[in-house]
Amino acid sequence: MDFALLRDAFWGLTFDGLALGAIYALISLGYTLVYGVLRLINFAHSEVFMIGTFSALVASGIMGVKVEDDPRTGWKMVLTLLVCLIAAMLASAITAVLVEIIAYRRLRQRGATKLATLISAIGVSISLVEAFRIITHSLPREFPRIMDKTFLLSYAGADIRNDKVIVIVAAGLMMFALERFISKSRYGKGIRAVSMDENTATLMGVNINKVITVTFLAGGLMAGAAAFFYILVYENTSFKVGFFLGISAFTAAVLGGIGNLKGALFGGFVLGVLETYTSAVFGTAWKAVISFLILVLVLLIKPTGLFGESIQQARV
Amino acid sequence: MSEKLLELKNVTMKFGGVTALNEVNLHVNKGEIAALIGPNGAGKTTVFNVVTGVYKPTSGEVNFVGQSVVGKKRYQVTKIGIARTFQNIRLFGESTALENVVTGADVHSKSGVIGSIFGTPRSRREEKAALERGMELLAFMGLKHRAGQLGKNLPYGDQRRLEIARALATNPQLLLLDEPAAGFNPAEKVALAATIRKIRDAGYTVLLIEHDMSLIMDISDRVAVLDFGQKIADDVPKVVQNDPRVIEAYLGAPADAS
Amino acid sequence: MADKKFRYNVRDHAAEYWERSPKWRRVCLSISFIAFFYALPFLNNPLINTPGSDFQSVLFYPVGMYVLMAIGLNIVVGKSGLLDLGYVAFFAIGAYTMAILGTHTGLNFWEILPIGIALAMFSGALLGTPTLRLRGDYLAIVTLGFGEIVRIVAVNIEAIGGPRGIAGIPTPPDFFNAKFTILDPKPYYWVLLTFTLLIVWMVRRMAARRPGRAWDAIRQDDDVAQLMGVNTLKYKVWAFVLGAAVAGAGGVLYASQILSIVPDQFNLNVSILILACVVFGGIGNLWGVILGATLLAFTPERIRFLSQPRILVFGIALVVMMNLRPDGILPKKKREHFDPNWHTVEESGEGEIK
Amino acid sequence: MRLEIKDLHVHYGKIEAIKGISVTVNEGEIVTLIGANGAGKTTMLKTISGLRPVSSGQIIFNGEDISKMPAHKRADLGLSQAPEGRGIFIGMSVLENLEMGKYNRKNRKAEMNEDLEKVFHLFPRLKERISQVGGTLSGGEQQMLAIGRALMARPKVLLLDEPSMGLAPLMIANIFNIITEINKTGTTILLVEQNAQQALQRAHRAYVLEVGHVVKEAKASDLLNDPAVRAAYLGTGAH
Amino acid sequence: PAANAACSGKLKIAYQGPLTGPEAALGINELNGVKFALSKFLTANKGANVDPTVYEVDDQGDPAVAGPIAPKVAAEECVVALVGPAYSGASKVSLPVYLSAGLSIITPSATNPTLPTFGKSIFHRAVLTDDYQGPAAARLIVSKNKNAKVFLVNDASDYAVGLQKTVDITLAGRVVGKDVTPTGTTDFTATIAKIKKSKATAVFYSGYFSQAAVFVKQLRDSGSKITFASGDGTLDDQFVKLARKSAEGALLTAPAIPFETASPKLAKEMTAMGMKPGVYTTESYDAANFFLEAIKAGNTDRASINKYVSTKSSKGLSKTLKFDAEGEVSGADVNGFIVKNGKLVLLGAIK
Ligand SMILES: Nc1ncnc2c1ncn2[C@@H]1O[C@H](COP(=O)(O)OP(=O)(O)OP(=O)(O)O)[C@@H](O)[C@H]1O
Ligand SMILES: Nc1ncnc2c1ncn2[C@@H]1O[C@H](COP(=O)(O)OP(=O)(O)OP(=O)(O)O)[C@@H](O)[C@H]1O
Ligand SMILES: [Mg+2]
Ligand SMILES: [Mg+2]
Repeated sequence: MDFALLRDAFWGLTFDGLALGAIYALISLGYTLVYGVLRLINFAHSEVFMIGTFSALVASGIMGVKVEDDPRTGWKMVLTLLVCLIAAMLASAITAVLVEIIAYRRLRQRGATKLATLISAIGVSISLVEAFRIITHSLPREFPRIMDKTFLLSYAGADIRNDKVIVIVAAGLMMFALERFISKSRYGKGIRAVSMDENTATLMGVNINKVITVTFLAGGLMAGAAAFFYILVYENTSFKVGFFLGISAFTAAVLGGIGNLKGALFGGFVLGVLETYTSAVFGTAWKAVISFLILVLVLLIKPTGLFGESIQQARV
Repeated sequence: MSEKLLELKNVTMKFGGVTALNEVNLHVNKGEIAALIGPNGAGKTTVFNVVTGVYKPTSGEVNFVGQSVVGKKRYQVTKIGIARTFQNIRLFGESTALENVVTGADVHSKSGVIGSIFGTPRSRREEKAALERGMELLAFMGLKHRAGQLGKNLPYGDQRRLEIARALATNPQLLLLDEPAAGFNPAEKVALAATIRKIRDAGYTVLLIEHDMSLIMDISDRVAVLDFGQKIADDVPKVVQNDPRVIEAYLGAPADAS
Repeated sequence: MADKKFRYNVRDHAAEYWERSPKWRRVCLSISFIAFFYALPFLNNPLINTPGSDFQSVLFYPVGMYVLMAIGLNIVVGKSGLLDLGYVAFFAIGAYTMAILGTHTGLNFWEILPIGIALAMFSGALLGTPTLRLRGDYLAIVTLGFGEIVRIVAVNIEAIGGPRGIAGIPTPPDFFNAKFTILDPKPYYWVLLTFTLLIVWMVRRMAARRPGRAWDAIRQDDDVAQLMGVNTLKYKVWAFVLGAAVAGAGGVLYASQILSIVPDQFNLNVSILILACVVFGGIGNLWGVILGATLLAFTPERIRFLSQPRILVFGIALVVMMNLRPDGILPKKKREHFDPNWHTVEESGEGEIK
Repeated sequence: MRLEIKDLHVHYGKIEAIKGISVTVNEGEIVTLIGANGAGKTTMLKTISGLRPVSSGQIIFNGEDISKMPAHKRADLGLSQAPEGRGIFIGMSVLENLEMGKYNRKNRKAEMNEDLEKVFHLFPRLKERISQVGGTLSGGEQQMLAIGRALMARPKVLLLDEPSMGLAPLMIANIFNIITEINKTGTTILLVEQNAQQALQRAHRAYVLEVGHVVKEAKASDLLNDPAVRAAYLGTGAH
Repeated sequence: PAANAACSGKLKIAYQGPLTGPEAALGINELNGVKFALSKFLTANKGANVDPTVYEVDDQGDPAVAGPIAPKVAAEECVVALVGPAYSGASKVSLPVYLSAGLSIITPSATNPTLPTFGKSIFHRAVLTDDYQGPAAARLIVSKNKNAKVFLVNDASDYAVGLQKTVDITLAGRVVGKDVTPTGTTDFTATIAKIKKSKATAVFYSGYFSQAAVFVKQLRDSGSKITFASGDGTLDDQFVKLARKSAEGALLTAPAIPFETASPKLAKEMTAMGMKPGVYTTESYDAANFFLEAIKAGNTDRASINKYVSTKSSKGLSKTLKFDAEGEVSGADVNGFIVKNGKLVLLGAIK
C-alpha cells in the first residue's frame, strides 16, 4: 500500500482519473438511458462503443490521415477531429438503434421476460465481437495522432494535457446537452412514462417504439463520442475494447444510480478517479477488487446508488 | 368482555410534509368486526401499513395482544397473528389459487429447506396439513373449483376472495381487510358481508376498511372514522352514521338507515 | 400458430400421461430414462457425435457440467428470481478447493468434495447476506463483481499459483472397477450424472414444497411475500447457498478430471453462458434448463467444422432463438390443474373453517 | 364524434372474451356498459383504446376505421381512457402525471394552466398533493388522478372504467356530477360501472353485457325500471 | 500406433491453439506459420506423404475447451504430429492425453517450465523457457544502462509472471518497484506515477505487444524518457506499428527472431499468400518444418516421428532445433533487439 504516492501525485492522478472517468461517464449514459426506459442492462452497449472506435478509425483514413503522418494543426486538425467524432457518433448511434430492433423490439412486443431480452442482447454482443475479430484478423488497430499532445500547464505536479482537457470538457458539455434534451423535450417524460407503465403510456399518446428508438439513439451518440475520445487519448482499439470499458462504465452507472443521467456522469468521474487512486495505492492488479468493494459499500449504505431515486414500487 | 386485541396509541405517521396519521388512538376488541372509514386519503390504509410493519410510525405505539409490533419485520408481524389483504389486489399471479393460499399457510410450518429435501416426517406432516388447510379455506371462500387455476386468470371477484383466503391461511388472530368489496356489485356485496360474518363467527377478529356504507352498517360492531389523519368518531354504526362531522366529511347526505 | 398449439399439446400430453400413469409404469419409465443416460457414452450416433472433439469427454465437459451448473443457477435465477451474473465464482471455489487440498494434503476427492461444497456454500452466504437486500439489477452488478473478484484474487495470489494456476491435481481413487484417469472420461461422467440426478431429485422436492412456494412468492412480489409471513431474506440466502453448493460440487469434480486449472478459466463468460443456458432452455423449468444447457454446450462442439465463424454462428443462433422462443425452448408454463374432486362441494362459501 | 363498434371479437389467447359485440356511442351521449364481473366490459374499453388487438370486427371513430390503429394514435385522435387499475405513473409526481395527459398536444403551455386549474377545481385534493409521487397516493387519490389525467387531454370521447371504485361516498356523488358536467361541455362518454344505479341515472343509453355478448340495449331510464336488470345489477335491497 | 495404411499419402500435422475468441491473434500467427511451412514443403516435395491442409484444433486458449478436444485429436489416426498447444494451461490438460497416444508435439509458445513433466517423452518446446530469457533480458538492460534501476510491470498472464520472475531474480538489487497491469488495462496513469516516483531509469514490461504498445505510448506521452524493455511477447512488428514513435529505442529480447527479420524474403512470400507473420510465427514455422523433415525422412507413424524429432536436429529460421532429454531446445541464444527508425533491429545474441 502506497499512500505516499497518492499524496505526492494527488493532482496528477486526479486529473488523469477525471479524463478516464469522462469516457466511462459517456459510455455509462447509454447503460443508464436504456435502463431508464426498459429496466434492462443493455449488454450489447459495449459493442456499440467498440464500433464507434473503428468508425473513427475508418473516418480518419477517409480524411487522408496516415499513421506515419505528423499530427495536423490548425483548421485541418479541427476538421479532421470533428469528422472522426461525427463518424463515431453516427456509427454508434446506428448500431445502437439496430441492436434495439434486432435484439429487443420483437421480444418486447411479445412481452418477453427481462432475462430473455438480456440473453438476446448478449447474443448480439457475442456476434459483434466475433464479427469484428474476424474482420480485424484478431489484431488491434492503431489510431493516428491527429492532434499533438502537449502539456498546457503544470499544477502541483500535475501535468494538464490538452487531449485530456478536451475529453473532460467535452464529456461535460455533451452530458449537459443530453440532459437539456431529455428534460426539455417531451421524450424525457415519454421515457419515464414508458419505464413505469407501457400500457398507460400509449394511452397518453406516447409512441413507445419511437421513444425507445430515441433512447437507444441518444445512448449510441454518447457511446460514439466516448469511442472517439477514447481513441483520441489511447490511440488504439481492438475487437475486445468494449469488454473492459463496458464493465467499468456499467459499474459507474450503478454507482451513480442507474437510470439517472446525473448519476451516470457523476458515477463515471468518481469511478475513473477511484480506479486511478486505488491503482496507485494498492497496485493496478487490485483496482477492480477495491473499486468493487467500494461499490458494494455504497450500495449497502445507499441501495440505489449515489444519485438514484428510490426504486419506485407501487405501495402496498 | 372487551379484551383489546390491537391498540394504537397516539400514532403519528409523517411522510415528508404529509401527516397521514396524526396522534391516532384506535383499538380493536377481540371477536368483533371493527370498521375503519373516512374520506379518500384519510389514512386508513396507512393504519394497516403501520400495523403490519410496512411503515414504522413516526411516533406512538402499536400493541398487539400486549406486545409492541413497532420495529418488527413484516413476516414476524404475520407470524404473531396479523394478516391482511390489499386495496389493489396483490396475488401471486403465476401461482395457482391453492399455492397462493398454502403460501400463507406455511407461516406456521417449522420445517425448512433441509427438511423438505429429505422429506422428514415433520415436513411431510406439515406439508399435508398446509395443503389441507388451503383446500379448506378455498372451499370456505367458495373457490374450491378454482384451486388449480392461476391467480392472474381468476375473475376479479374471485381474486378478491382469494386474497381473503390467503390471509386467513396464516391463521391470524386479527384479519385486516382493505376495501374487500371494491368493484363488487350489490349482490356480491351481500354475499361478502355474509362471509365476513362467518369469519368472525369462526373466531377471527376483523378490521375492515370499506367505502360502501350499507355493508359497513350491516356488519360492523364498531366504526372508527378518520379524516385527514385524525380520528373524528369511534362508536357503534348507528351513532357514527348520524354524527354531523362524519356526515360533513364523509357521507355527504344523511345516510338513510336500511 | 398451428404448430405452437401442437408443441404445447405434446408437452401437456406427456405430462398428463405421466400423471395418469400408475406407479409401476412411472418406475419403469424413470429407470429406462436414467439407464439411457448412463449408457450415453457408448452411443455412437452420427447425429449427436462431435466430429471435432471427443464425444465422451464432451458429455462430461461442457455438456454435463453445464447441465449441472444450469440446474444450480436455476435455483437462484429461475426459482427465486435473483439475477446472478457471477455464478462462476462458486464453481471456481469448488475447483480451487480440490486443487489446493488435493495437492497439499493427503485428502482424496471424496473427502474434499464436502469441504468444497461447504466452502462454496459459505461464500454464498457471505456474499448473499448483505447483498440480497439489494433489488434486481443492483444485485446483478454485485454478483458480477464478485465473480470477477474471485478470479482476480486467484490471479494475484502467488501462493495458489497466480496466473499459472495449479497443476497435478489428483484424480479420485478407484471406485470398484472404475478407474479415474484423464484418458477415460466415462467414470467422471457417471459421477457427474449421479450428482445431477441427485440434485434434480432434491430440487424437485423443494420446488413442490414450502421452499418452492416461498421462492415463487418472492419472485412474484417480494413485499407481499413478506406480508404473508415469508422470511424473504432467509429464503433468498438459501437459494444462493444451494446454487453455490451445486456449482461447488461441480468445481471439485471438474478439477479432479482436468487435473490442472488456471484462474482465467473462471471468467465472466462462463457465468453468462450458464445464465444463457437457463434462459434459453426455459427459465424456471427444470427440464427446459437441462435441455437448454445441453444444446448450448453441445452446439459449439457440434459445429467445430465451421472453424473461424463458429462463435459468431453461436451468437447469432442465440439471438434468433430468443426471438423465436422468448420463453425458452421448453417454457415454464404452469399447467392449470382440474381435479374433478374439487367440484364436489357445493359452491359459494359452503365450507366451514376452524 | 361518433364511436361505432361493429361485431367485435376479442381473444385472450384461446379464450374469446368478446364474442361479437356491436355498440354505438353518438356524439354528445353518455353510454354506459353494465354487466357482471368478467362480462367483458374492461376488455371492450381496452380494445377501443387500442390496448388489446381486435380479432375481427370494426371500431369506427368519426367515420374512420381505427381498429388497426396503434393506441397512441388513437389517443391523438381524441380518445382518452382512465384505465381500470388506474395506471398511475408511480414514480411521477401528481403534476407530472397530469402533464402526461397532454403528452401530444400542441400549444400545451397555453392550455396547460387552464386545464390544470379545471382539474384542481374538480379534485382539490390533487392540488394539495401536487408534488407527491403518484405511487404513494392513497387508492382514492389515485383514482382522482387517473380521471383528472384523462381530462387533461381534452378528449373528444372519454372512456371511463369504474371511476367510482375506491372512492368515498361523498366523492362518488361528486364523480357522477362531474361526468354529467363534462358531458355537457361536449365530451362523449363511454362509462363502465358496477354502480349501475348511478350510472343508469346519468347515462342516456345503456348496454347490458353478459359473458361477451350484449343481452340488452335500451335507454338508460328504461333499464333503471326493468325488473330483470334491477334484480341482477342493482341489488334487490338497493334504492 | 503403427503406420495406418489408410493414411498413406494423407498424414496430417495438427496445430492446436486459440483460433477463435479473445486470444485468437496469437493462435492465428502460429497457425499461419504451420500452414506456410506446409505449403512450402508441398511445393518443394511433389507427391509427398502429407495432407495439404493443417488439422486445426481450436482450444480458445482455454484448458476447459482443450479437455474434450485432445482425446479426439489423439484418436485421429492420421494425425502424426502436433504443433502446439499454444498456451501452457491448455497444454497441461492436453499433454497427458497425447503422451498416452504417443503423439509427438512441439510447442512454439507455451513457456511454463513444468510442462515436460506432463508430456514426458512426447513433449518438445521450440522456445526457450523464461529461465533463459529472463536473465538475458536483464543483462541486456544492464549492458545498455550501467546503473539501471528497473521497474517491473507484468500483465498478470501466466507467461508474463514467469518471465518477470526470472528477470527479477537476475536484476536482484536493481529492481526499484513493481506493478501488475492485468490484460485489458487501458489507463496506466497510476503505474506511470509509480515509475516516476521510484526514480527508475528503466522499465521492463512483461506481457504481449498490444498492451505493451499502449503502455509505452502513455509512458512517453507523460514525458518519461527512461529505457523501455520487454520480452518476446512484444517482439512483433505490430508493436512498432501501434506504438510508433514511442517505441523508438525500446529494447526487446527473444529466444527467436521475428519472421521478417529472420527472412524478409519468406515474410514477403507469406504476406503475399494472405497470411501475416507475427509473434511466434517463426517458432511454429520451424516446428512444423521439423515434423515435415521427419516425414520426408520416411517416418510415417507417431512413434518414429517422435523418435526423429527427439534425437535429430533441424536448422530453423529462429535457431537450430535440437531437443534435450526434457524436450527443451538447447544451445540456442537469446537475441536482443532495439527499435530504431520504426524498425526492429537485431542487436545479436545476448552474452
Ligand atoms: N409512502 C407515502 N408517501 C407519501 N405520502 C403517503 C404515503 N403513503 C400514504 N401517503 C399519503 O397519506 C395519506 C393517507 O393515505 P392512505 O392510503 O392511508 O389513505 P386511505 O385512507 O387509505 O385512502 P383511500 O380511501 O383513498 O384508499 C394520503 O394522502 C397519501 O397520499
Ligand atoms: N389478461 C387476461 N388473460 C386471460 N383472460 C382474461 C384476461 N383479462 C380478462 N380475461 C377474461 O376476459 C373476460 C372479460 O374480462 P373483463 O376484464 O373484460 O371483464 P369485466 O367485465 O371488465 O369484469 P370486471 O367487472 O371484473 O372488471 C373474463 O372472462 C376474464 O377472465
Ligand atoms: Mg386506502
Ligand atoms: Mg373490468
